[in-house]
Amino acid sequence: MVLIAAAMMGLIGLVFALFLVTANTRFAVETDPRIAELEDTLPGVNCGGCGYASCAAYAEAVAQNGEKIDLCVVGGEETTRDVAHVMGVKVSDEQKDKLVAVVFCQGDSEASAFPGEYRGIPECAAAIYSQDVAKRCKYGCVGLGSCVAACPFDAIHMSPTGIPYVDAEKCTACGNCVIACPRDLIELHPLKYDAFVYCKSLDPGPIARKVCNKACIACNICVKAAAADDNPEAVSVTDNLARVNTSNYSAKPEYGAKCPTECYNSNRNLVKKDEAMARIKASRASRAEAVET
Amino acid sequence: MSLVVLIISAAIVNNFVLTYFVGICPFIGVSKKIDAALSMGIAVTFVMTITAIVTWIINRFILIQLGLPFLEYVSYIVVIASLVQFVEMFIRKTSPALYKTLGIFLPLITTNCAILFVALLHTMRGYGFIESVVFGIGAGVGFTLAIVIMAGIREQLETADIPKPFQGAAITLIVAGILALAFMGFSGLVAA
Amino acid sequence: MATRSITYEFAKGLIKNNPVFVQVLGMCPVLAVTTSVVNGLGMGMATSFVLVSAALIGSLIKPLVPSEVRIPVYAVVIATFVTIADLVLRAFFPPLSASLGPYVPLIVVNCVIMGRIEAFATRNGPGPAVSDALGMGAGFTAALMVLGAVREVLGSGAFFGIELFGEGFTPLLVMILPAGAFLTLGVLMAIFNALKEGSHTVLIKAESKAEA
Amino acid sequence: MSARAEGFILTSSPHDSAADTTQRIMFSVVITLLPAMVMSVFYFGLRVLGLYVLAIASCLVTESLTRRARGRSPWSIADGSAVVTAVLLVMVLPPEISPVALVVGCVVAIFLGKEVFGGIGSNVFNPALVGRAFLSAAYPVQITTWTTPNRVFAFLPQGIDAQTQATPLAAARFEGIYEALPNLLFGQIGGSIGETGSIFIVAGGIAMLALRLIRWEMVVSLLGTVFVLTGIPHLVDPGSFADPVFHLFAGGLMLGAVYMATDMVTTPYTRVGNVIFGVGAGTLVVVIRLFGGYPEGVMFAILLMNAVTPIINRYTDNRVFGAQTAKAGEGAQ
Amino acid sequence: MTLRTFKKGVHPHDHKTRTASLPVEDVPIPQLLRIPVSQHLGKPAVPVKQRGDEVMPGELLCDADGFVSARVHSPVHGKIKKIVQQPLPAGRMSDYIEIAVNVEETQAHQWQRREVDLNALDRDTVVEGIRDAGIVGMGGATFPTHVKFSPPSTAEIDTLVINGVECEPYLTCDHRLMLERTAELLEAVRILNRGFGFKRILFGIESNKPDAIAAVSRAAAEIPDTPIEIVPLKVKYPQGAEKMLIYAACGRTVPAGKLPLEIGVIVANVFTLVAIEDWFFWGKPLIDRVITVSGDGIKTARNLRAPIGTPFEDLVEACGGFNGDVAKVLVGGPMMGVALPTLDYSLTKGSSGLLFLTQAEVPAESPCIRCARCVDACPMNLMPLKLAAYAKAQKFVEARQHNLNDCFECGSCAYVCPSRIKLVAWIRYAKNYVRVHKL
Amino acid sequence: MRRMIIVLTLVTVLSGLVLAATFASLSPRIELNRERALQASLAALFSDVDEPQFEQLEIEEMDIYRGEDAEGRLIGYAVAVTASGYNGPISMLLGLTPDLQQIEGLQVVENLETPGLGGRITEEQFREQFIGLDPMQSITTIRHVEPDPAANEVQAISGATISTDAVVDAINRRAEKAIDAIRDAEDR
Repeated sequence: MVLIAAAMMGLIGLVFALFLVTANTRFAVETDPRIAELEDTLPGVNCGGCGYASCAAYAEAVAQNGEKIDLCVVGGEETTRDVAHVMGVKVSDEQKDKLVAVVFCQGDSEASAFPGEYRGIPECAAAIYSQDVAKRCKYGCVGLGSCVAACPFDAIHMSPTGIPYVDAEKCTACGNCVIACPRDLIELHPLKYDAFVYCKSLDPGPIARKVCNKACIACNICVKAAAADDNPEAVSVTDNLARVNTSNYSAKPEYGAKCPTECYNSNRNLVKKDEAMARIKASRASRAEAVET
Repeated sequence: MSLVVLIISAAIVNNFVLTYFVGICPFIGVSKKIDAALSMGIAVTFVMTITAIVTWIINRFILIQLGLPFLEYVSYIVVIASLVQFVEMFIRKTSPALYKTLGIFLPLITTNCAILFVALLHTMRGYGFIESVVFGIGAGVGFTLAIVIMAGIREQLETADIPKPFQGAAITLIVAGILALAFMGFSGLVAA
Repeated sequence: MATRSITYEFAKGLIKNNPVFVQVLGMCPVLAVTTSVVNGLGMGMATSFVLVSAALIGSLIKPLVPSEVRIPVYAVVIATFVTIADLVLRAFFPPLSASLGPYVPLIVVNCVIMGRIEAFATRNGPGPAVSDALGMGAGFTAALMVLGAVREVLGSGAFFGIELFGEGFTPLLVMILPAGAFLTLGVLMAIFNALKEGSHTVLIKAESKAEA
Repeated sequence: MSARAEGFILTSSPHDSAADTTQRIMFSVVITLLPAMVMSVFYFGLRVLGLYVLAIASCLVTESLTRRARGRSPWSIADGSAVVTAVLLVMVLPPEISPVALVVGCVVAIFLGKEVFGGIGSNVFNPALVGRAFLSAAYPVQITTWTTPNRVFAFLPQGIDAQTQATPLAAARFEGIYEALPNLLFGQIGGSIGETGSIFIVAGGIAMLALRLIRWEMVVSLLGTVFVLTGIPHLVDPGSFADPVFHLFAGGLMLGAVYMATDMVTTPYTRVGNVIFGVGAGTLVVVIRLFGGYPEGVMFAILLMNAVTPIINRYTDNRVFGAQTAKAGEGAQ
Repeated sequence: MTLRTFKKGVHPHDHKTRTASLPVEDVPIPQLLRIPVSQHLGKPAVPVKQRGDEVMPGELLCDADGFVSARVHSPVHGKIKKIVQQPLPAGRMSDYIEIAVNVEETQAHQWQRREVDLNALDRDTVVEGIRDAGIVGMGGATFPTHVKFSPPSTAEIDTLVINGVECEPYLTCDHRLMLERTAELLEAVRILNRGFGFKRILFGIESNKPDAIAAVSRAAAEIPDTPIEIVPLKVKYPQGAEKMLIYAACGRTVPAGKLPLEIGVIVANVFTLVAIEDWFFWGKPLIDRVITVSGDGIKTARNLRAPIGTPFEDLVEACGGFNGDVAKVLVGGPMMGVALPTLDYSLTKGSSGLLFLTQAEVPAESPCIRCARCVDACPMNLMPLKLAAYAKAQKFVEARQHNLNDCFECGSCAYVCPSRIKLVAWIRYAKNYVRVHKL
Repeated sequence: MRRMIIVLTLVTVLSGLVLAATFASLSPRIELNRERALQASLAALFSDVDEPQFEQLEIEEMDIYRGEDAEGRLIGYAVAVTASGYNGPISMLLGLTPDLQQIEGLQVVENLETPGLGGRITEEQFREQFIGLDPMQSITTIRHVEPDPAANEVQAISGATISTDAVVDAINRRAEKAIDAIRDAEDR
């Protein structure tokens, strides 16, 4: 019986092996070499845990559609590391220049007071697109906190006056708030750099000023200051808006010293953790008061 | 046993997913969209039927003839794996359109325990050839039914405000539990 | 590849990469056989045995196996060990074998096993491979036993077969039915998620949401 | 006079809304249930009143606890949906149900039936039925033990032997004994707390139709399907199959058709979808009643149709106004 | 008699009795007018006058910029002070022409009736006249009327449907017009009939305006050359919507995504007709309009005629000021009107009502309970709850595939929603998103 | 290429060898277990007899066992009966007295009935109702509590009438045939 069993199994194995060999040569398809490599890397159990039908499908998605590399639950972190290796992605533990989210608007409820009381859908994009305007400036922060809701790290909060500020310690620069802001007011910049024009209004000066007293009015004072500092590349005005050059971050905070609307400064809408907690508490207290009265 | 009863039994009363817990992995994994679930269901039904045929033959004419029942698992899994691969290649070669809708689900089926379960169960219950085939079809239909219903529910739940710890597999399992409760209504419909 | 301690390879399977609660793999036996702690233990041990043996063999024969046939080779290896486990159960633990029924052979297609061999065993030496497999097996077994314990206590009013409550207790039969298996695992998984997430962050998130 | 010329509230149109709110709808449902509730207390004694109170309390507590655990304000329990669930759950349980079982049912109904899906509006299955199905699997013996109600309407003909514990459906299915129609209508029978007085359910249903809380399409298609499908075998073999009128009023069908199948959250959006649901549920009821292991199938039928409701909703959108003509017009050109 | 109507729709609170019996009165001529260049759908008109220019009543201020655009005329004697940018009620920014009014001269101005040879009119001259007068749809949509009346050469126009429905709550300006200017109205119908030679002319009026039905019937009997069928309609909102009205009045269905022209129908609001009469017989372009000022927040509700560009403050003053604490100000009716943040706006061609609401609690959205009342209310047979859910989930493509753009924002769905979900806002969000991003 | 074939074949051959060896060494034990389980079930039918011995009668299509006590006296017969239960087959052993006039006992060997409901057919309270009934007469089930059941009536399990009926049905169908077969066999 033992021999029969061994023979049987050997036969089955032989048939299967021959079958695979033929299949391999016969149905070979030209593909991205990385896909094959990835397929080798992936467990090949086709469990579907990654959301793709097979390991091959996932490999294809990673190689060609830039799918995330850490979806293989079976393989766990080992596989993720290998996939990263194949894809040439570095899973570095620390980034040299920590990036944080920077909010490019200072038009809070004091600077850019809105005459009405918005009570529509509490979501920035919806407020804009449903044309129930929530703030005066058509370039500025809507103030309904879609970025706050989008942050998975609890790193962004609304100030009591309706402008989001970022907790630099918690911010991981994941970019969710950047996507969430319908007016593209949030950008990622290195933490160590701190001179920006905190405005994105393209309105001509008089109109910009009318809707917000912290708007850039394209007065060119900062540009002149930069020129005087022999650094003419640092700041420039285009489309009624001054912008610092972020390809080399050479602009200095001093250039904004004489900014008439204080839109050029270095406050960054950024706070440290303690300050953030204090602000949250203050806003809660004021709200509680409002409820009581 | 009447074949109609057998098919109802396998598909509904003793639904593979909801009473035997087989095929849970794809049931959870591929039930996010109705279209995908339906394709998966059809692919599984197809492979199940063929598996039932082939494993019945192997069992009847090789394992029993030669007195080697202990080779059941090894031979079945090898057969299923090669079968799935063969079917995949065959479809890819003959009908690219069909491959697009069904093919991508085929590799997943190898590790679908429902397939192996069909083979084991017909062996264990000593079904005849026709019975085995019908059983395979019924089980496949039952799997399709369960996964499509689940996909419909999950598509709807996509916009629901599910508590975070329950999101994903947990809520899927709870829905499956309630479905299993509902399917209990069919019990006794036919004697298994 | 960074090498980590063998203890680490063992421990991660328990919580961090728990095959049941985190990876949601190998669901059939998890749901089917956990009507009692003993069943869960039995199935967990059987699976662990196959997992460890297959991982060991897998890591040993790795240099010999061409990558094209690795899947069938491992499948055969796993199926072999499963058959052995099944025969042993039948020979020495007949009641357990009876209650696990056709779910023992289904270990063959348990994704956890193939997954660990592929993802870990074939890339590491026998030492880490076995350690990893033991960890995963332990995590799997633990999950099965937790589920089995909940279901046995609620569904039969017993623990390890020992009656816990007096006459007054009417067991919740549903817990040992399929529906109960799904519901219990769903709720346990949610609890696991909540604990893992850390109650702290959950609360903060909820609070800020409630305020908005 | 306030001379304020700015600071007005901005919202999107429309700026007016109909009077009905979720809360109002839910409490209207409870009010239409009152006759049946009162009668059930009348039939089965004050104990039932206690059960209602217990159920409502435990549903509300469960809901507010889960809400609180999620950090939401527990105000939402005021929407009344938990009360509806509680009352309906009591109505589908036998009068001798133990308080422990009832509380378990309430917790399951609210927690597993509703809250884990995200609370009101998100649930896929009717919470009361989830609770009931759970109990019937958890306590199969308790849930199938029936007592006969007090004989309130003594002038009506007596039904089957007062000692009997079987429900009319069980009696019909397993022993071939059919309850008389007046008893079915006025509750002179064994059965769940709320299902025995069909006439009061019918009254509540008419009230709900009048208040537009439910759609007639659902009720008519469900009852119609049961009537037709039980009528055919009855015509063929009146001896073995009960007549369709018996089926309409026996068991939980009326309660299910009026209060469960019409639950807004778990049933299709469109009228066509409602008809599909009704026909499907009716068919399942008949299949389970005539061929299944349970004498009663309403609960399972509705749960099963709840499960396919998302699929029905996906494929039964209304055709946009003018769609048909657009096609015809194109064809003509 | 069974009244005709359309399918579905809602019955909002009516609030019309307060102003229904009040005759139209003229406001005192304002000192200052602010006239937006964009008062219609389509491209804004282009100013042809500059700062400092003197203008006369009826003089062209802005010319239409292209086909889908409308002219703007000066309602007064005066001098252009400046051109400023300000938001329109709908939120968009627009240029406003500010005119310092010469009140005496304006008061002195008299429009002279001119003789019109009806037989000399043909379709082109009629449409040209409408365009010259800057007439737009006065029901609120403000679609340039000449565009609506310019069918592609293939279309056969055989039916005119006159919209005397006025289904928006509160508003009574059309109602008053039908009573007070019945004759002019029917003159305009004769002009149009001369141009188009309609086979049928249907006049839809809701049955809650029996006096208007009577007045129009009486007057119609006097012009046998233009047979008009008066069609009393069941009271239901939004019967005034073009497609609904056409279905209600003549049973025809406008194909989804198409215009009434394609099934040979033209719809004209009663106010539009009066404006046509003004132009052809008096040479007076569209420079003023009647507006219903109502709501609990205003002292005396009135139906007022005011020049286009009249600041809303002046209208409030003409009505005796606020009454109590005004919470919400609406231009248009409560169903489709736009809420204003301030009173800092002025009368445009499309402003049919100015409402001051004191009670404007805005309940938070509660979860959708899928009661599908919105589905049963939507006159376009859409699935509002699905559209809103898609918008919330930002699945705009799916929303579009569910006929998002067939929604005309009548508000029926949000009106009936027991969960107070801002369905229209969500749908408008999706619509605009789809439009802007060309999905 | 050749290596692929060799490796796979080798692995399968090895697997076959290992399994065959394992099976060869364990199968006697497994057989023994099965035999023991059967004997235990049979013995439970005749619980008042010490060390009963059973041998299978040679009857076609039926598993019938003849029981003797330690001294070789006939203690009765056991018939394997399979019922179509609620969730699947119920396999039972029906014990008969030596004279074949009465039912000696009923054992449920395997069942898939709902635990706590149909599963209660394994409980003694249910099973002992059959003791003493006449196997040649049709047994009927009753659903309501009757203090004094008539002859050949058994009380159904509350809420599990399907399982009850299945058991009773199977016994009714099988008993008479089995008794005839036993008589034939004994006569031979």
